[in-house]
Amino acid sequence: MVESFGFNRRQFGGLVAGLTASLGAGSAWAQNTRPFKLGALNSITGAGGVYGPGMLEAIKLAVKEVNDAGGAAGRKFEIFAEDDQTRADAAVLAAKKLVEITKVEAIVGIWPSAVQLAVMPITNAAGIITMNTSGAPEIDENDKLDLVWQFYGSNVIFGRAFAETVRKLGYKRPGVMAFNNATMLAQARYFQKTWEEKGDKVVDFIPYEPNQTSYRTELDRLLSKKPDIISASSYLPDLTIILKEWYQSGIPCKFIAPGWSANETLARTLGADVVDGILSVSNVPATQNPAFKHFSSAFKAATGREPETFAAASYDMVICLALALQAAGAEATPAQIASKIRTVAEQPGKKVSSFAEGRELLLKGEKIDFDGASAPLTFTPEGRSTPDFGIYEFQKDKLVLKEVIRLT
Amino acid sequence: MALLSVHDLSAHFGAFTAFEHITFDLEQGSLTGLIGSNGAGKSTLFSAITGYLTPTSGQVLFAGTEVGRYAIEQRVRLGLTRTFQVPREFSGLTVFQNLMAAAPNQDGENLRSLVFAQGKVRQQERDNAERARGILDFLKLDKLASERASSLSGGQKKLLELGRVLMLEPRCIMLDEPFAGVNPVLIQELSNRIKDLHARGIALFVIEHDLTSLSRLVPKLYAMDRGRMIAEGAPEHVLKDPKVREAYMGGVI
Amino acid sequence: MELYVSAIAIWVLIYTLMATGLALQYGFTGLINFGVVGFVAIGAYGSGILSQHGVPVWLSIPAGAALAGLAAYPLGRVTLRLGGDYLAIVTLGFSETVRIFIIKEEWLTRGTHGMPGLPRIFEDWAGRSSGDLTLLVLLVAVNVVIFLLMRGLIRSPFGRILAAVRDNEVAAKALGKDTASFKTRALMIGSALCGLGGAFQAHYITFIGPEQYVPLMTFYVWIAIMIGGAVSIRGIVVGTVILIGFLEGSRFLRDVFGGISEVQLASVRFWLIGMALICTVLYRPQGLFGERTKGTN
Amino acid sequence: MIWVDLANATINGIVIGLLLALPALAVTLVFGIARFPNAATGDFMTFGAYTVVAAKSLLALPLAIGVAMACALTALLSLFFYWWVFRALVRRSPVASLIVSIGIALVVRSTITFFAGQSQYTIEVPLVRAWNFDGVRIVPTDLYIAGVAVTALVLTFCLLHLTPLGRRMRAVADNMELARASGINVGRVMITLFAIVGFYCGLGGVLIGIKAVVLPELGWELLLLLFAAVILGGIGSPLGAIIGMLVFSVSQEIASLWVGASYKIVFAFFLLLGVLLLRPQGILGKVRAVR
Repeated sequence: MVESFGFNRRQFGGLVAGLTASLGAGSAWAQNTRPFKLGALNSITGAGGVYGPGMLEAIKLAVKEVNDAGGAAGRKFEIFAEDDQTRADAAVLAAKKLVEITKVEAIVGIWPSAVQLAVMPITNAAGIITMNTSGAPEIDENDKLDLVWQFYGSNVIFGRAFAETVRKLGYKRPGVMAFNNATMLAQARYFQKTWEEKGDKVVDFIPYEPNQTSYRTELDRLLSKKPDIISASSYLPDLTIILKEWYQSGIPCKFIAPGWSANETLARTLGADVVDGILSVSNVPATQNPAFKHFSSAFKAATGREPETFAAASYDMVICLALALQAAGAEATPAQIASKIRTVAEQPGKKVSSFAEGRELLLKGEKIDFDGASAPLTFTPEGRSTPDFGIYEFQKDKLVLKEVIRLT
Repeated sequence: MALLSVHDLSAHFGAFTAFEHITFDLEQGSLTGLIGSNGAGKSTLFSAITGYLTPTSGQVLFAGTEVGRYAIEQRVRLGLTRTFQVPREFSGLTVFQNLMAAAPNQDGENLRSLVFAQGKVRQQERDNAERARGILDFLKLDKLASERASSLSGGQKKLLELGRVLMLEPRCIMLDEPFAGVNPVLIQELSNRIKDLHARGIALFVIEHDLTSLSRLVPKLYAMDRGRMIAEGAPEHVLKDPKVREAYMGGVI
Repeated sequence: MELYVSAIAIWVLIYTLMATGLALQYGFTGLINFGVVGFVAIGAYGSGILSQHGVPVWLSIPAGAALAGLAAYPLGRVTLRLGGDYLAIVTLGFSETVRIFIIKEEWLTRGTHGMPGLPRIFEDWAGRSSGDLTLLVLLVAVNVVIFLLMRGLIRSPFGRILAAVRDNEVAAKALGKDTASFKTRALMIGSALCGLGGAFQAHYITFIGPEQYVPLMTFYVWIAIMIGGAVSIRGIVVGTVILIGFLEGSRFLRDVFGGISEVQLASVRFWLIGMALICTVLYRPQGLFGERTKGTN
Repeated sequence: MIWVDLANATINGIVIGLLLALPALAVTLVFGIARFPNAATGDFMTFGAYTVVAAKSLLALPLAIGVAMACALTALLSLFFYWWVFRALVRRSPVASLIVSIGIALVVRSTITFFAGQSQYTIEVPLVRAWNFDGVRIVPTDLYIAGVAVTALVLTFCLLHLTPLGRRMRAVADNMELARASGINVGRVMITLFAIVGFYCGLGGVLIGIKAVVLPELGWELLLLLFAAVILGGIGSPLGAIIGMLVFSVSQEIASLWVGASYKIVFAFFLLLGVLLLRPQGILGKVRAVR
């Protein structure tokens, strides 16, 4: 019953589409009203619940922007959101629903590596694009069809960025604390690896369990080895507690933490006294880029908060996808769209920072290079964007950019 | 030699003394009663003898074996069984199944035999079913065989519990207030069954508050007060004992 | 569409295995196992790790189940002579311990990276889409076999003692039954079934990671047997169907509810699960199909 | 240096232990008197912590009033669930109450996330540096937290041992039927019980929120630890719960100086197994006789 109703509705939709097409036939902007179905598979609940909602919000903003500009290659974007609960098993069913029932052509906003790895067999079989902010190197290895795109540095690159920064700033005795999950541990390990490549040693390496009331003993254990800087591969809640306890301990030491935890929220929570001098590493063009400025003000207007890096990356996913669709044409298959992603995001081409701008130029037949809100978006052969890293320092409770490093 | 021999048994819980220095013997095939006011320690004594709680000191010998360190089920296998003050039927099973569950040494309780010795298991089931029906007839519960145990009356549940114990072919049954909450007709019935069992040579030890029924039933009585044995002997003798009268009913009887 | 429906059916059949295991433990024996997910994880990882080391799937899956059953043995020996509440807490702790073990022992489990690329069942010769259907048929067959075995077990003298233990453990002891041994065996068989479900799930998803095995899964299985009534096969199946139907159906709630955000929708879903637990126990303790035995004493 | 580490770990363990003794007390009282492990304890704590956050951010109330409000509202919440659910289950098997308490936990937590979302909140108190005695550090905030916890614990003991109400509660814990028979209004005892339990959960949740951060899983994550400590101390024994909690948290902190910190929960679990093997009734628990 439901099936036949859906069929009728689709037929009706087709009729409307046909009518609209014939009405607008004279125009050069022949509208293709077949919407582009976009799956948003976010970690709304579970461990990723801190970032997932922001990522979904960013996707909505990007889709609105695309649709306001008239859609990509005439096709409006339609969002179908699912919660993966930050779990591979839940994600598999969610992805099946998106692929089999909704018949989406791309899934964006995947956060944990586990989910990306688990849905990959499904999306690859259906030949659709996935875009994530996952860091596991296995994704690169398994993406044989070039349909998976990473909008975030892999853990390898992130860990190296930390180590290079610490070395550049002249620290000698780094200690490592890491939230015990795949992303954070890998990042911390690559920090250690990069650091120890030159014969230096880290004073200690301490993984910690999530959801503790206190990390004081772990912290004390590290502080007793007298590190001059602690590399904290952490998320916001645990970093908050760790810094609180470190500050109360009164032991002098520097901290370096990823941008998604050492951010404005942290400063607001802990106050200028605590965060002053703490280093934060994140994608550099984020705040400098027009795309970011434009996105962050829209995000703030919608949510009242500063966007997280993951949210910016999610925004970029949609814009990239839309531009690639624009370039590939309305009838392009997902694989054809995917093949255009590099074309619209990388040099050579005219720099653009919004969908409308890029669409305009593409229609004129020009080449474009979209610089996103999260990164300038240059992809490795495996389809991973390699961002530059910005080293920020809290001066009082304001983040100030100190340096930009580029890793190749 | 006595079937059950309790020697200087005491049980303390912190500052509280449940009973102390209890010494007595039960002969093979004897029928004995135990009386005492509430809190005199009778049920606790039963529990200590049958293994439900560990006494502080003293010995329990059953059929010549020191059973003080034995688990409940090991004592049961020797033939030392009990019933409860409040009947503990298997409410989800039928009356018949209640008895079947009680059958000892069933191969069907063993997963390996269930798979590899099905014939043997089936044969045992038939034999046990026959015995169970015999016991139900004996207790006049045969008409209720396929009723849920939870639907029985209090007195019927006491009979059922007795029936389950009989499936074990025990040498000694300790009955904890078999007449409590049972209507007079059924009390008579129960008394007759107990006498029948006595006639079969099973030793019976009965805690009971219904002194009239009890003294009609048993040839020998023990009396406890505040954790101590205060009298023993023939019922008419024990009931006239001033210490018992004093302790038991504040001297009313 | 067929693939999604068959995916859901496979999900139901996998959860039915777990629910059957828990029903044996709780409905038929009265054991409160709050560590279902721990046994599921052992089954999944046991089979996953073996299959990564070249053991064929048809062998690794039962091996995973057997491992889960064996893991229940020490737990049973330690806690089953104590009250039921202890088992609940100890099994809850056990499942968390399993998860942390998986996270920590990377040499074996790859830790938080999870294990991607587990072999799918039948994929080699049936291909992906028909592989799903073949798996569906296999799972139906496995469920039927398990159902028949369980029925035989419940009606056997062994099953009778389990019921006796459930109804009144002290009385079962008074009949000379080594109740701890019966409970341990029921715990082991039930846990092996949970492990079997976990192993099938692992090779169906092809990815296992520690974050999948959190206590919420345990309560999903509990809800399935509470709703359906823990003492009948029909109840177990219907309970599982309702559970999965609800979990998946709530994905479609989105199309109904316009005004609330995704976070709120997820909250609504958990809220309904909680309410389902409260209300079934409170107003329909025997489940939708169960008989009025357990929980009404 | 080792003794400095040891001292710091011990201090930290004691502070956390005292703080968690409040919910542990709530668990053991319910376990001892109402006879079931209350799995909603953790989420009552979460509720308390969020109440303070709401009081501060929405109503701009000072912290002290917020804390009082949190305790009172959590007590009301606990009473509500007693009145609606647990009251009806008094005569049923403890399993029913246990399962229902998990349902309550889910309902409370999802109600919180419905309104407050998944992101973290903090209860801001001014951060002060620790007093440093040759490397042994004591944080003044921790002292306040420990002080509040100890005061609440002392009050409980006065209530339990010095008042007629406390005597009635202990009587019900001993033997509910006997207590009922001797004229004690069990319903009233239960109402007091659940009010106290809610109060403690609320207070405990707030203190944890102050010490750490406020997240939806704040209380639920602690549940296993609470249960383990209560069993270690002996079910139903208030003093046992406190000792159990202290033993747990101090030994955990000390253990994590050597073994990987990740094995904290595993450590708790094996300690629990060990206790159950050697002394099933716990440190201060009583043997329950069979009737």
